[in-house]
Amino acid sequence: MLTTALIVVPFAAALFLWLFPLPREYASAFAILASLVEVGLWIGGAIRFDFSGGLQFSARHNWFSDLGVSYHVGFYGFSLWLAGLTVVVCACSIGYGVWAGREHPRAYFGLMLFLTGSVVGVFASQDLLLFYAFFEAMLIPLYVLVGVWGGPNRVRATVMFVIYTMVGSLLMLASIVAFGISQHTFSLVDSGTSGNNWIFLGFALAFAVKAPLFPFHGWIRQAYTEASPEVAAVLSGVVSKAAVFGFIMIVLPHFPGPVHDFRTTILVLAAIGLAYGSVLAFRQPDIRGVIAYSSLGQMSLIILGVFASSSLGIDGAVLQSVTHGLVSAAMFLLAGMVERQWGTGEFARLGGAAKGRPVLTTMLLVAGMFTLAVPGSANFAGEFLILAGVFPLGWGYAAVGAVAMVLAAMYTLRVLSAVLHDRKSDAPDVSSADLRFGQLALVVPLVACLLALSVWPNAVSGHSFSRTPNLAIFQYVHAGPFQTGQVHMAGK
Amino acid sequence: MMGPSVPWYLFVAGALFGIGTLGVLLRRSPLIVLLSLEIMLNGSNLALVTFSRHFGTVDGQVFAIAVMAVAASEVCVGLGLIVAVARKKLALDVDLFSELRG
Amino acid sequence: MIASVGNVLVWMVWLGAAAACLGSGIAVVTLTNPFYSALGLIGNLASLAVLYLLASAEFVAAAQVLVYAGAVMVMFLFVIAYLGGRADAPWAGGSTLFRVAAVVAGGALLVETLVALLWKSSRLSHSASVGPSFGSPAEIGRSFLTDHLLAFEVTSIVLLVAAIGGVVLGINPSSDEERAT
Amino acid sequence: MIAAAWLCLLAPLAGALAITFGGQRLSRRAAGWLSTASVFVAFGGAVVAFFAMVGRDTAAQRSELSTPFTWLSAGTFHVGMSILVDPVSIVMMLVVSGVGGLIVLYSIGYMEGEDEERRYFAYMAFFVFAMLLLVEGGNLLLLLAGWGLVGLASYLLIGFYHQRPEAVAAAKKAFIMNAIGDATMALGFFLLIAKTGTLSYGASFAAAPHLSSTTVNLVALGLLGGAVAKSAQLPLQTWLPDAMEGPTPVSALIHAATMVTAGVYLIVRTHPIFEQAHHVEDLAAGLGAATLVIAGLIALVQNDIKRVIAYSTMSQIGYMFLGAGLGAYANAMFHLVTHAFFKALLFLAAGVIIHHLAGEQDIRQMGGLKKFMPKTWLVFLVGSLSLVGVPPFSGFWSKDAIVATALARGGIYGWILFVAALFGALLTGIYTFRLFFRVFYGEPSALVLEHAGAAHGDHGHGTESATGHSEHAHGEAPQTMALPVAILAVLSTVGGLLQVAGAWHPFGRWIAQTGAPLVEPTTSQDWIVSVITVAIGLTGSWVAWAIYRTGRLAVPSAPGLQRLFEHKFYFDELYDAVVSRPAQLVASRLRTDFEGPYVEGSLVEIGHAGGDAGGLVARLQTGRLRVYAFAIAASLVVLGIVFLAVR
Amino acid sequence: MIGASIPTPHVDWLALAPSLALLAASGIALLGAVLVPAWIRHAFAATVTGAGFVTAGVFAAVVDHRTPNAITLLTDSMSRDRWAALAQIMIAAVGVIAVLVAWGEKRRDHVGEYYALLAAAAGGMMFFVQAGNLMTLFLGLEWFSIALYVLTALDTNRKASLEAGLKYLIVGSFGSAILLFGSALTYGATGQLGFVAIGQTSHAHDPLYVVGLAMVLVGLAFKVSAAPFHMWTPDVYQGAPTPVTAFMSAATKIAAMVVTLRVLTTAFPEQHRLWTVAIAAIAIASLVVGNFAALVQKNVKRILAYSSVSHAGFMLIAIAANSALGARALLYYLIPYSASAIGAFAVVAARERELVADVTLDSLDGMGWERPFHGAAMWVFMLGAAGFPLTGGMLGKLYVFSAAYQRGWWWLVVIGVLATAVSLYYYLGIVVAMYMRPGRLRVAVAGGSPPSDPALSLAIGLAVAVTVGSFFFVSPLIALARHAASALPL
Repeated sequence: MLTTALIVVPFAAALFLWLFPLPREYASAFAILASLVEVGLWIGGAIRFDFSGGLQFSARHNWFSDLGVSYHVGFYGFSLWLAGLTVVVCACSIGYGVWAGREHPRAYFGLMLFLTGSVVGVFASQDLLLFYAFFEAMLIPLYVLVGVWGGPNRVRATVMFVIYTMVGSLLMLASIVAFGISQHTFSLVDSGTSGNNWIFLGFALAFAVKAPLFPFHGWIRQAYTEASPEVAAVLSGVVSKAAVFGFIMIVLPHFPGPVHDFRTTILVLAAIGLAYGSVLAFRQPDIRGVIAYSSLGQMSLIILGVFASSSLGIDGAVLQSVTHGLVSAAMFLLAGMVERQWGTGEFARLGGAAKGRPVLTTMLLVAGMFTLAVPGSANFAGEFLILAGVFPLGWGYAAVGAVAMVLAAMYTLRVLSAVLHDRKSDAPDVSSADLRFGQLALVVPLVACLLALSVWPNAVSGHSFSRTPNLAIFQYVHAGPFQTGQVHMAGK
Repeated sequence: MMGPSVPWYLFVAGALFGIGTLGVLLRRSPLIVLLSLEIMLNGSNLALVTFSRHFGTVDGQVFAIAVMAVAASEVCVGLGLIVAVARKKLALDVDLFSELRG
Repeated sequence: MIASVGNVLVWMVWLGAAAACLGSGIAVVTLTNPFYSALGLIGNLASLAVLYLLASAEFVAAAQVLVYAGAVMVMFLFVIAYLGGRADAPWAGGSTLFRVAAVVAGGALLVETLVALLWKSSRLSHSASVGPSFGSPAEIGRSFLTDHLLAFEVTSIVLLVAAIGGVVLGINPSSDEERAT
Repeated sequence: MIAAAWLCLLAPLAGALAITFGGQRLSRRAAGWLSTASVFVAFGGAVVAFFAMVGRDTAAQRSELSTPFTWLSAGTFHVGMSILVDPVSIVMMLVVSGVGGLIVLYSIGYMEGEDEERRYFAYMAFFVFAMLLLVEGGNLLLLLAGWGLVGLASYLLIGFYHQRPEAVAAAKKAFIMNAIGDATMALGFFLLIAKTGTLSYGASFAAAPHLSSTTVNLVALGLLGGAVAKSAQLPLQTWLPDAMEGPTPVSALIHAATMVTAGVYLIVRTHPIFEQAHHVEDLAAGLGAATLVIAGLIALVQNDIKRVIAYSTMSQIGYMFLGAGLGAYANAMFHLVTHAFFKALLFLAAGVIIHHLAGEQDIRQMGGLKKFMPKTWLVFLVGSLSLVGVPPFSGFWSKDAIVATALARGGIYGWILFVAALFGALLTGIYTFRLFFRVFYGEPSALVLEHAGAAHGDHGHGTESATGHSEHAHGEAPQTMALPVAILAVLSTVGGLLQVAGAWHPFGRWIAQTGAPLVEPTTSQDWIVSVITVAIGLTGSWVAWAIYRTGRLAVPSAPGLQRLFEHKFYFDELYDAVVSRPAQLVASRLRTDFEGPYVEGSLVEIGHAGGDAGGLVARLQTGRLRVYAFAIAASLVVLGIVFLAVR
Repeated sequence: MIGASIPTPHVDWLALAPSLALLAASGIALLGAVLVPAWIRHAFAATVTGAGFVTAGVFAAVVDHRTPNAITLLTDSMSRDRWAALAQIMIAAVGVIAVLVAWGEKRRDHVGEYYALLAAAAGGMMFFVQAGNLMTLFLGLEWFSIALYVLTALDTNRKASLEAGLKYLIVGSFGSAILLFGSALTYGATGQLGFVAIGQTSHAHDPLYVVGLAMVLVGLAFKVSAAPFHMWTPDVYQGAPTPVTAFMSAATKIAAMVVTLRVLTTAFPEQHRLWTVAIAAIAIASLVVGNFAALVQKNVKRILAYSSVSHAGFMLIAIAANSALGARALLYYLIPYSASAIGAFAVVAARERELVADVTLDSLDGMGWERPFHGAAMWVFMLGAAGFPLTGGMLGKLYVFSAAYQRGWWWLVVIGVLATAVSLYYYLGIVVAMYMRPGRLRVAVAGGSPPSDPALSLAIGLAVAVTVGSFFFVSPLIALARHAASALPL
């Protein structure tokens, strides 16, 4: 019931907004209210959630039985966290939309709520087809949100983004069909395992594009820089996590053989992506370019953890998903605020923002430190777990991760000093307004979540997967980090 | 059966169908294209009648008669169209009807 | 003996009709003047009627002459006459490549049809023996009213629809310019 | 004891948060006092914990681990949010909170009138918290957390004057260098987790002897990487001199007294691992020796008062590394403590001078200050003597012990280290007193004279801050600045008496509860070394006196060496050429030559190809009816032939 | 006397009722064209036709309800089964929407004839889907085809309409001639006209039979506008009056698809190795041609026409599966497809009336914001056509692919998936045109705000409801389809 409510509330709110001609103020207020209700629902759920149990808050209704498809939703620990990430980031993004005063408010807020609902739906799905439906449904609002409210090259960006990700997810549809038909059910709970490499690759490709994984990341720079900041925040913070969910929920438990066969390939791609994203982030000319490529690196890192085949890696991946989602959203929103004030996000025309703006400076610094995963932060905890988890599979991955830590410091500090410090000669003169309360209210929740998680990252990492074997969605979660996977050094 | 056996008839039927096809493919006057279509239908009719005779059932003949009616209908509409086209003072050349394309 | 004489006669008539049929068909397709083409088609229809007769389809033959050669072709000729010289159209057109391709395709279709019809046709050489009433109007009528009642009725509907269509297309459209004139 | 330790840890954090959230509602002065108070509360906690610990009997009882909750876990891997209070950490806590408190107090006066004082004091309190987390952290991961957070605080404080590009660049450099260290440490930890499954001190130290030598060497190497980066030892030393762009109290606290010595603490803390990795230990000692010599050489030619002291810091930490690497943990820690006293003193005294001269740091602009700042002259002298190792000042006791340990190690390597340490002592004498004489003696420069009266003139043109110290008190320094300096001077003078080589070893025994020394010099070695060291130090001082005070000796002319030293042995240029430039080049080339044309370009190309295909198909749609019929006929032919053939 | 000697066959009037209802409506509308005063003529004809569609749909539903088992009537002339009944219901629904779309058309002449022909065409389709032998098949085909030829050319004062009509007529007659010759060959090979009887005759590997199959296949593929027999489609869809196109795109597809599967499975079951592969090849060709050609189009009706070609490809995949699941997939697919096709053309019609010009991508500029309802509806239709979730289009594709995979043809699934990916570009291109190009020169809206057209809006609303509803209520629809498919020998 709760899960269904979490999914339905935003959809219903979106429909309401589209159907009834509310004036801007009421539409904005209604959208914020709906997103806060969503957050409240989630908190209520998280309080009642039994983290040592298996699937909870589940609801199951037959949808169409001849193919074995049902409306089956529910949460595991890790998916509950991802859903929590979603509602928080979406609420902040909707708030940003209110603040920024988007045109066509009813359409805009309706789409944002629609997006929220579909992402939550993805994380709650326990049926392959339902998953696919929500997975695709995410694209519908994103398409418009990027295409209508984006920057000058938005149409190109949105077409590139949607078609590229759709190619991936359509191949996944082929895989879903193949898997479901051969299993005689589309239920993720009831279906068994498959050893078919092609089916696996269909899924893997879809998630690789969505995540993105090197070299399937061609869409990110355009999408992340052309989308309006709050949409980019949702896109990089939340939507990309659907791929993580897919890997954990679908690929790992149902394709043990292919996962084993392709593990090295994926790990190598992820490691390349991590290094590549970090290196490219280092030379981007604008804030959002940096965040985009840093997201590529971070998502690669998460994939590294997912495929580390150890509970260290996978718990770390969930933790990192949550923290990266929060920090990337915070960074995008801050970037948006900077861009609105200066009219540009290009480093060549920014600088000196720290003077007279202690609040902005503090927020950027804090978010920046989470971005570069300063030791002690929740992001660091996730990164550490992932790399420690993947280490037994080859020290090379961890070494790349270590290099990426340094690169992360380099590119993040470059952003910070380019925005806050080095004042360029041709930077436009802007009013020296600091962040106001309204803006703070958008970013502070994200940062507060990050700080709280830094104090207690175990809230996520230790409460993602049930340790009870018969409730665990895959076996090695229970097996601990060292019993699985032969320790072999890469290069041996 | 007196005279030529079924295959002889079928040869003619097939040849008529082919000739009609060539007419449709090659001629530019819509009138002649319509006539070629009639030849194709007639080829079919001949085949139907022949097979009807071969099997000793009248189904084929009944079919042939129905086809005649259909052919008449097509001609009726076709000629109506051609007249309408002509009244628009458009050239009667199917190759020139290529405004809709791409 | 008589049968064989009759047979020869039938053969000769058949061959003549078949030749006329094919010849007139070719004439329809090749002649430039639609009027002659239409006349060719009348010849074609008539010679086909002969073949129908020889294939024991008297009623079909009669219908052919009456309906087809009579009614339909008159309509054709009428339209051609109405259009006058504008009915003339160039023989063929388009690129040489297209013409060659069209001929090849048409020819191939012809060959293929003939192959389908005549290959292993030995089993077609022995036709069923039929009674004298086979193909008679009575039998056709009976069939129309029993087995093919539906087809019969639908045929009339098709004609009706075509008639409506012909009227709709043939009527002067009440466009402003024509009203003005 | 534990409660006091928690108080000690959390008080500065609370102070930092209070200042942050207080924002504009808090007056600048209140922020300073809040920060100071929070650090002194921490010191109080540390003192309480210390006496509680002293009250306990055995070493085991004196070490206590507190874990209120699990900080991070995955599978069977658990890391507690735990603090460890034991004899080593309590020493560090005392030093950090004590010296830290003094320096924060000093800052109230020093930072008077700064534009963003509140930010400064929040950062300072945050730093103390991070440093305390580092030393109190009850497992390796929390240590790493503190390790990173002090790096962050260091970054923030070095870049405090964010309008100065040099300051920002220096801050970035410091952070990135430290990030390298963090990364190598993390790598070591990954290996440790893979082999032992834990990062807790107890379990991993217990497992250390059972690990293969490769493993343990690699782990130790990773740790050493972190230590080297944090403590500005070769080869990751280049950030420390640049870090002097920060406010002087920051240099005193972070880049002299506490953070930079964390590497030594790390080695001492993880000594069970280092003890299994002899080669890495030797490497640590060797790096220390090399650093102390090279830093000393560079210090000879520096003209910035703070940079001279910074190089001296590097050099002194080199001594500590030498000692820690040799296994003389108590001696290393002892030097750490005394160094904290006298180096903080030197920095703060330098701060007073800079403050007085409105931000001027170039010693060539100074001279003859003794007349105008006698008290400062005195404390500076105390600090210098202590640094050079002249008895009875604290530096003497601690440095001698380390040099003696090198001798005691024996072997060729031990002798090399010993000689290096002695050479370093000579250099210390020279550069320390070169500075001393250049600043306090000779003819007063125009600048000094201008500020002599101190009542007039505007001082808004200093290099340290754009706004300057426009209304600083008359005389040498305000009370808040003078008091900490005085206390530190006293500590520098008497602090060495914690341990008297060959006679009185309370400190050594205290530290030995956590880590027993591997090498201990004999009493005779101690005494011989003391004599030699003091002699060499005094020789160095005499050389400085001869050159810079009396001019009896000419400044030795060796332009090649001079340039080498002035360019800091070309480390910056080397890293720039080998690491920085290639990395930037690779990044740029990847962006323009791979990402653009291939990764993104491929998508565009596919799109174009699709459009072209569409155009082709659409061109076939000629609009000619006969073509349509032809398509049907031709397809029928194909279909029929296939059917006939396959049938 | 003769009447006495011929035993009158029993006629199942209920089975014929849907067609007859529409014929009646057609006749009344035609009479109205003469008898009813001009000012009310349009409303009269439209109402009568709409009522005819509703009646036909009700009759079909009754047939569906009362015919659990398939029956053939009048010596195999026609079949009374749920397969046909469901198709008839769908055609009736399409017809109702088509009437609503046509309601606001400012047509001064041929009003009565227009609706009469619409009803007649639909009646022909309803007869066509019931056809039980080759003769009724041919006659049904001609019945609705001739009506459609006329409808296409109805705007005789518009050159494009005439051109489209002539092309449709000639190429259509060519196709039906081929179908006819194929029927003759099949008859020659088996001596039977009834599908069931043909299927029961043993005639393996007879060249007559396989060529007959090829020709029948081509004739039917022409009607479903599958490539390479599709070339008339874009021209005709573009040239025909938009309400006619709307009707044609949905109804013809339903009728032709349903009949294709019926003919192939009942009359040619033994040759399934041949025709499944052939259908698969045609499906692939349709997917490739339809999708790629649509990429470069500017005229919206043309884009939709090519989209209809590509959808024919998807549906043919279901037919190629030759299974009960495939049959279900086909029927289900037709529902959202029809709704989104007719709905999209309805939106085009609305825009056309507003602009009095052809609707191109450029003239859609800003329409999404100016006409929010139409824009949103078009959005839904495009999503439905592209197979996005929350529209039945997604589940239709799922069923089609499932059927192909169950058949073992995973490659067909992959091609289908890739084709869908290509199709996104132009479906989303329409959305781009509607919403995402501010600042361009807008086509002047003739006469300010558009004339209020509640009928058209109702039509669009119905289409949206079906497109979206078929996603949520897939289970009952599939149950219907399952029952319908049980009538075929699968």
